[in-house]
Amino acid sequence: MSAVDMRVRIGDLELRNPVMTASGTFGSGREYAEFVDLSRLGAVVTKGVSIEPWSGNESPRIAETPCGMLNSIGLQNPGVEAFCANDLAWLAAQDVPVIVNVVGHSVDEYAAVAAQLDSEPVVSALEVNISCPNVDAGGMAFGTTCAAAAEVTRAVRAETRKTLVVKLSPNVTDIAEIARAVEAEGADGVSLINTLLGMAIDTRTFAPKLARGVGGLSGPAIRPVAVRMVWEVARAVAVPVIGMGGVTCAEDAAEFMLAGAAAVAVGTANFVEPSATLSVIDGLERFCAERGIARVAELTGAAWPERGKRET
Amino acid sequence: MSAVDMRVRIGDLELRNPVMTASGTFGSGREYAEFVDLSRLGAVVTKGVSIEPWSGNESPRIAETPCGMLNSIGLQNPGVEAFCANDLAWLAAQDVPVIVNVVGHSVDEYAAVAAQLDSEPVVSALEVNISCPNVDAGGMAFGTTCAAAAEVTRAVRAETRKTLVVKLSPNVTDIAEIARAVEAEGADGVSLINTLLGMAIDTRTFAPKLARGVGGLSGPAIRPVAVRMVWEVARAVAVPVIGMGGVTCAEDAAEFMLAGAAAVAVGTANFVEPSATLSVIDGLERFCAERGIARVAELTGAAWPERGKRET
Amino acid sequence: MTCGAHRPAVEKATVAANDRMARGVGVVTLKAPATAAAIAPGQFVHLRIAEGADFILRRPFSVYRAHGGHLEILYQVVGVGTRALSEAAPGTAMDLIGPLGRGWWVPEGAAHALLVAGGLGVAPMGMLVECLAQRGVAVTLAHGAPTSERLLARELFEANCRRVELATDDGSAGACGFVTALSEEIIAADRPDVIYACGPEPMQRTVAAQATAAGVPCQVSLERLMACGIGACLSCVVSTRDGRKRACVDGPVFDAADVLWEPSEDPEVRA
Amino acid sequence: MTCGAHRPAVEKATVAANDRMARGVGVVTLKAPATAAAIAPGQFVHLRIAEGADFILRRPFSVYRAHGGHLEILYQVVGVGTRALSEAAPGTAMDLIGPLGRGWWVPEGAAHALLVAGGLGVAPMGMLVECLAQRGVAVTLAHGAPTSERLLARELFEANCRRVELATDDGSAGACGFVTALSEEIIAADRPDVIYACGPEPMQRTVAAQATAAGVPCQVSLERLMACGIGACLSCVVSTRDGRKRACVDGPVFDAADVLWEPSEDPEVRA
Ligand SMILES: Cc1cc2nc3c(=O)[nH]c(=O)nc-3n(C[C@H](O)[C@H](O)[C@H](O)COP(=O)(O)OP(=O)(O)OC[C@H]3O[C@@H](n4cnc5c(N)ncnc54)[C@H](O)[C@@H]3O)c2cc1C
Ligand SMILES: Cc1cc2nc3c(=O)[nH]c(=O)nc-3n(C[C@H](O)[C@H](O)[C@H](O)COP(=O)(O)OP(=O)(O)OC[C@H]3O[C@@H](n4cnc5c(N)ncnc54)[C@H](O)[C@@H]3O)c2cc1C
Ligand SMILES: Cc1cc2nc3c(=O)[nH]c(=O)nc-3n(C[C@H](O)[C@H](O)[C@H](O)COP(=O)(O)O)c2cc1C
Ligand SMILES: Cc1cc2nc3c(=O)[nH]c(=O)nc-3n(C[C@H](O)[C@H](O)[C@H](O)COP(=O)(O)O)c2cc1C
Ligand code: FES
Ligand code: FES
Repeated sequence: MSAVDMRVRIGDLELRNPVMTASGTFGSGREYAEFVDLSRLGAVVTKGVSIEPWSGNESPRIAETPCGMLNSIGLQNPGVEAFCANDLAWLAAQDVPVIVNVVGHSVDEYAAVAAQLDSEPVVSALEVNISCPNVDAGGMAFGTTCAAAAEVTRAVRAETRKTLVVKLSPNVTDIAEIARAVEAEGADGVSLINTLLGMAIDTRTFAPKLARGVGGLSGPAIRPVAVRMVWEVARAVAVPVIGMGGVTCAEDAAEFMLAGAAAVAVGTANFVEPSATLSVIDGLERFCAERGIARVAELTGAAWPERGKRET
Repeated sequence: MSAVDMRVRIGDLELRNPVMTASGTFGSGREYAEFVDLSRLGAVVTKGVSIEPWSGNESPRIAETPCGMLNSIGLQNPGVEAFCANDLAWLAAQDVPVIVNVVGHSVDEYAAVAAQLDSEPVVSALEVNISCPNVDAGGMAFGTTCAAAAEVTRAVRAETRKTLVVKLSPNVTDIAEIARAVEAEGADGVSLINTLLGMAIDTRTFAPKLARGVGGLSGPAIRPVAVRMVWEVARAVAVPVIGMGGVTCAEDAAEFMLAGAAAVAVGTANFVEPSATLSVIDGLERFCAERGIARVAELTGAAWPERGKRET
Repeated sequence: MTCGAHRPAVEKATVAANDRMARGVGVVTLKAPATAAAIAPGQFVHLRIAEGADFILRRPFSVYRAHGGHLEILYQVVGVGTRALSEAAPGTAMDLIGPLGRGWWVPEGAAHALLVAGGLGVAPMGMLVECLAQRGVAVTLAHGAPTSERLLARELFEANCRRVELATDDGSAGACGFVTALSEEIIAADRPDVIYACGPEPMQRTVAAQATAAGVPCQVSLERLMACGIGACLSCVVSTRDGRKRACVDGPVFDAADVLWEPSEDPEVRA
Repeated sequence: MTCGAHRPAVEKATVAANDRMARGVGVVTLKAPATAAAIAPGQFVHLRIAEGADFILRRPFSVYRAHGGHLEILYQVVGVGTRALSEAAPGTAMDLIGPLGRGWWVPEGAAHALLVAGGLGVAPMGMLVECLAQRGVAVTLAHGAPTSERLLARELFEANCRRVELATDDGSAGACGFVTALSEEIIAADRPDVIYACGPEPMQRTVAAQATAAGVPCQVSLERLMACGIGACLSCVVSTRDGRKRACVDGPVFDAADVLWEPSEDPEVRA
C-alpha cells in the first residue's frame, strides 16, 4: 500500500488518522482493548461525564429499528472524579489522544467538569455534549437554541485551554446557525450528529419499547441526515467538523469527509463489529491509495461544487 | 374474520379505513389502478399541485440509502388546471375519497390553488404541503416557523370549506408548536411526517448522488422519528393526526395509531410492493380482530401512558 | 411490432438458470410465463431481487429474450442489487412487475436497420433482432465493448444479423476504438432506414447526432434510476422537446430526435 | 469452577447442526473451538446471526453445552433474529464474540444444589449440571414449562441430577402449575446449599424471595437487551444494591440478594 498521509488536525490537536470513536459507544476504550489496538485510532472519545454520578434511565434502554437502533442510556456515568481516577488513569497508559465528552444539567455543571478536566494532562480535548436527547434537564435543551449553545460554549471556553469541540444536536431547524454560534464563542471544532430523537412502540404490549418512551436514533438509517448536516455546517463554519452517524465502513467515512468533515467517528457499528474502527482506518487508507490521493485531508469537502469536478 | 369497524374520521370526512396513500408516491391513483382496487383505500392523496406547471428538479432524482431512499423530485406537476382536467376527471369515476396535496411558491399561490379546488366536488379534502424539502422557494420554508405555517393555513382556510389538513415538516426543532399554530388557524387535521432532509455522496464520482445535492429521506429508516413526532403532536393538538414515514405493513400502521395517529399513509412502500396499501388494510383488520378490538379507532393513542396499561 | 399494450402485473418468478458470461456479467433465466407471453422488444421488468430491509427499491432490467415461459436478462454487476442477482441460485423466488414501458418500434416500410450497442447495450436488443429478422428486416449490428470478452451473445446476433461489426477499446476483437466510429462509417456507407441505439448515454447521444446528420430516424433506450417503474413517482424523467417524460412509461425507448440531452444526467459523465 | 477468566474474542463459527426441539424451539450446534475451550457454565456468546442492514445488533445467547470444539445453544423463536437462527443451515458462517460475562459459581463446600428453570431457563444450565455432577454436588432440578413438549433436554438433566421435578401449566407432564410451587416445596423439604434460577424474571424473583426466606444463597441469570455485550454501552443494566451493573460483564449471573427487582423491566410484566 502506498504511503498515504493520514494525519488530520482538530484545533491544536494532530490526530494520526481521522477515525475516532463516537462517545457512549466505546466505553472509555478499555472495554474494547481486547479487540482494538487503541494506539491505531485517531482518538478515543469517552462517554459523557458529569460532576456527580448519574444513574441514567430505566431499562429497557435500547431497541432495534430498521437499519438503526434507539437508545436511552441517559448518560449514566460515575461522575468526573471516579472517571479521572479509573478511566483516565487507565487511558494515561495508552498511546492514543483522549477526547472527553462533557455533560451537565446546567451551564455551571458543564463549566465545572471542564475546569476539572483542564488539569488532566491525558485529556487532549473536550467534546461538549449539548445534544443528548436522553436526559430531562440539560442535554439536548442546550443544543437547540443558539443562545443556550453559545452560553455553554462560553462557560466551558473560560475554563479550559484544551481543544474544545462542541457536539451538536440534529433535532433542530437550522444546525448551521447553532454551529456558527458556538464557533463565535471559541469552539475549535464541532462534531455532529448526535442521535435523532425517535421512538418505537411494541405492537404486542402497546407500550413504548424504551422505558423512557423516546430515545436517540443512531446507525446507518440516519447517515443521509448526518451527511447533509455535515455538508451544511462545514460550509458555514471555518473550524473543523467531526462527522458521524451510521459510519460502518471506509466508504461511509469517505462520504462524510467528501461532505466536509475533517474527521469521523464510528458509533453503533462498534456493537456489531468491535474492530470496526480499524477496518475503517485501513479501508480509508486503501481508498486514498487507490485513487492516488496523497493526504487523506484532501478528501475534506471534495464534493463541494466550488471545488470543481474530479477527474476519474 | 370477525367484523372490525374500520371507519375513522378526519374533520367532516369519514374514511372507510385509516389507510391512505402518501402524496407523491401514488401518482393520482391512476398509475396504481392495475394493482390496487382504489375503492378499498381510506383515501387517495394526490401528488402536490401548484397553480402553474412545475418542471421539478434535474436527474438523478433518487438514491437508495440504508432502509430508505432520498428523492428530490421537486414537485413536478402539470398545474392545477391540467390536474383538474385529467387527474380529477379520472378520479371522479372512482369510488374513493380524494385528498389533493397543495403546494405553492407563495402564500397567494397556496390560496389560489385552494380556491380553485374548492369548487371541485370530487375533492374531499386538501392537504397543504408546507414541508417539501425539494424546492427553493416555498415548500419547506413555510413549514419551519409557526408564523409562516399559520399564515399559509389562514390563507387557505379562507378559500375553502373542505376538510383542511396541513402536512408538517420534520426538519424543525419543535413540531408540536407548528402543529398547534396551524390548528389555531383552523386546520381540521395535520399529517406528518414529510421527508427528512438528507444527502448521499457517491464515493466513486465525489459528487452528490442527487443532481440537486440534498433531498428528502423516506422509508423504514425514518419510522422511529416519525412515530416520535406523531406521539408529540397527537398529544399537543385536538385535531386528528395522519401518521406516515416508513409504513410497510400492518404492524407499522398500528405503531403509528398507538402513538396517536387517527389514520396512516403508505408512501415509499408502494414502490417495492404496488399493493402494499391493501396488505396494510387487511393486516390491520386482522390485527384488531385477533385482539378483540371492535373499532380500529380504539388503537389511536392506546400507547399513551395516561390511557393506562393494556391487559394482554 | 407493438409497443407493449399488455397491462403490467406482479408475477412471482423463479430463477431457472443463472450463468456467468464474462467478468461481472451474467445471464439469468427467470420462469415468468405471464410476462414472457406479453412482453415486447425493448420493454423491461422491475425486479425485486431480494427481500429485506436493504432492498427498499426494485431494480429495472431489460428483457433480452423471452421464450417458452422464460425471460432472459443480461446483467452487469455494479452494486448491491446486481451482486445479489449474480448470486441467486436456481430455484430462488424473485417477484417482478412486467411488462413495463414502451419498447422499440419498427417504422413503416423499414427494410434495413442498424443496431448500435455499447457494452451491455445489447441487453434490450435480443428480442429486437429476432423480431426484425422474422419480419425480413436486414439488420446490421455495430457492437462495441471494452474488451472481446465483453462482446456478449455473439451467436444470437450473428444468427439474426446480415452483418456484425465489432469494436473493442483494447483491440482484442474487431476494430480498436469506439463503436461510434463503426456506426459513423456504416451510416455513411449503408444509409439504414432506422437506427436503434443502446449503451452509455454519451454513446447514444453521438449516435443520435450521426443519425440526425444523415437524416435517419433513430431510437434510443435510456436508463434512469427508477423507484415505482409504473409512472407514479416521477423519479425517472427524461427531458424532451415535449417536456419532461417518464422513462418508465413514456420510454425507456424514445425517438432520439425528441430527447434533450443533458450531459449532467449521466453519473459517468458528471464525474 | 471459575467465573470465566478467559478473554473474549471474535470467532468465526460455523453451524454444524440445527435441530428442532419443540414448536418454536431449537438447538443449534456451532463449531467454535476457541470459545468452546474457554467458556464456563453460565457465560454467553454474542452472535451475529446474519449480515446485512437489518442486523444492526448482535444477539446474546447462553451456551447450553460445550464439547469437542462445539457449542450447543438452545433457542426460542421470538423475533427476526431467532427466526433467522432457526433457518440457518449447517455450513452457515456466523461469527460470535465469546466467552462473555460472569457465569455461575459454586459456593465453597456446597454439597446439594437446587436448579430452578422456567421454560428456556434451562438454556444456561446444561454446562452447570455437568460441572456440578463432576464435582460431586448433588443436584435437584425443578423445571416448569407451558406444556410437556417444552420440557427440554430431559435426558441430560436426568443423567446428571439426583432428582428432577417437573411442572407444566397444562398438567401435560409433572405437576400442574408453576415451577415456583415445586421450588418452594423442595427448599422447605430439602434445604439445598445453593439455588440457581433462570427463566422469566417474575419467576426468578419469586425463587429469590423463597431463597431469602429460607436463608439459602441464590444466583439468578438475568436477561437484558444488549448492544455491545462487552461492557461499553450501558444498555444492559441491572439495578443492584451496589448501583446499576452491566448484565453483560457484571452478570448475567448475579447474586439474587444483590438484585433490586424492578417489575417494570420485564416487557411481559409491563404489558
Ligand atoms: C429501463 C432499464 C433497463 C435496464 N436494463 C438493464 C439490463 O438489462 N441489464 C443490466 O445489467 N442493467 C440494466 N439496467 C440498469 C440496472 O437497473 C442497474 O444497473 C441496477 O439497478 C443497479 O442496481 P445495483 O443495486 O446493483 O446498483 P446500486 O448499488 O443501486 O448502484 C450502483 C451504480 O449503478 C447505478 N444505477 C443504479 N440503478 C440504476 C438504474 N436503474 N439505471 C442506471 N444506473 C443505475 C448507480 O447510480 C450507481 O452508480 C437497466 C436500467 C433501466 C432503467
Ligand atoms: C445473557 C443472555 C443470554 C440469553 N440466552 C438465550 C438462550 O440461550 N436462548 C434463547 O433463546 N434466548 C436467549 N436470550 C434471549 C435472546 O437474546 C433473545 O431472545 C434474542 O436476542 C431475540 O432476538 P430476535 O431478533 O429474535 O428478537 P427481536 O425481534 O429483537 O425481539 C423480539 C422480542 O424479544 C425480546 N428480546 C430481544 N432481545 C432480547 C434480549 N437480548 N434479551 C431478552 N429479550 C430480548 C424483545 O424485547 C422482543 O419482545 C439471552 C439473552 C441474554 C441477555
Ligand atoms: C448507546 C449509545 C450511547 C451514546 N452516548 C453518548 C454520549 O454519552 N455522549 C454523546 O455525545 N453521544 C452519545 N451517543 C451518540 C453517538 O456518539 C453518536 O453521535 C451517534 O450514535 C451517531 O453515530 P452512530 O450512528 O455511528 O452511532 C450515544 C450513542 C449510542 C448508540
Ligand atoms: C418520490 C416521493 C415524492 C413525494 N412527493 C410528495 C409531494 O408531492 N407532496 C408531499 O406532501 N409529500 C411528498 N412526499 C413525501 C411522502 O408523502 C411522505 O410524507 C414521506 O415519503 C414519508 O412516508 P414514507 O416513508 O412512507 O414514504 C414524497 C415522497 C417520495 C418518496
Ligand atoms: S419510476 Fe416512477 S415514474 Fe418512472
Ligand atoms: S451490552 Fe453494552 S454494556 Fe452490556
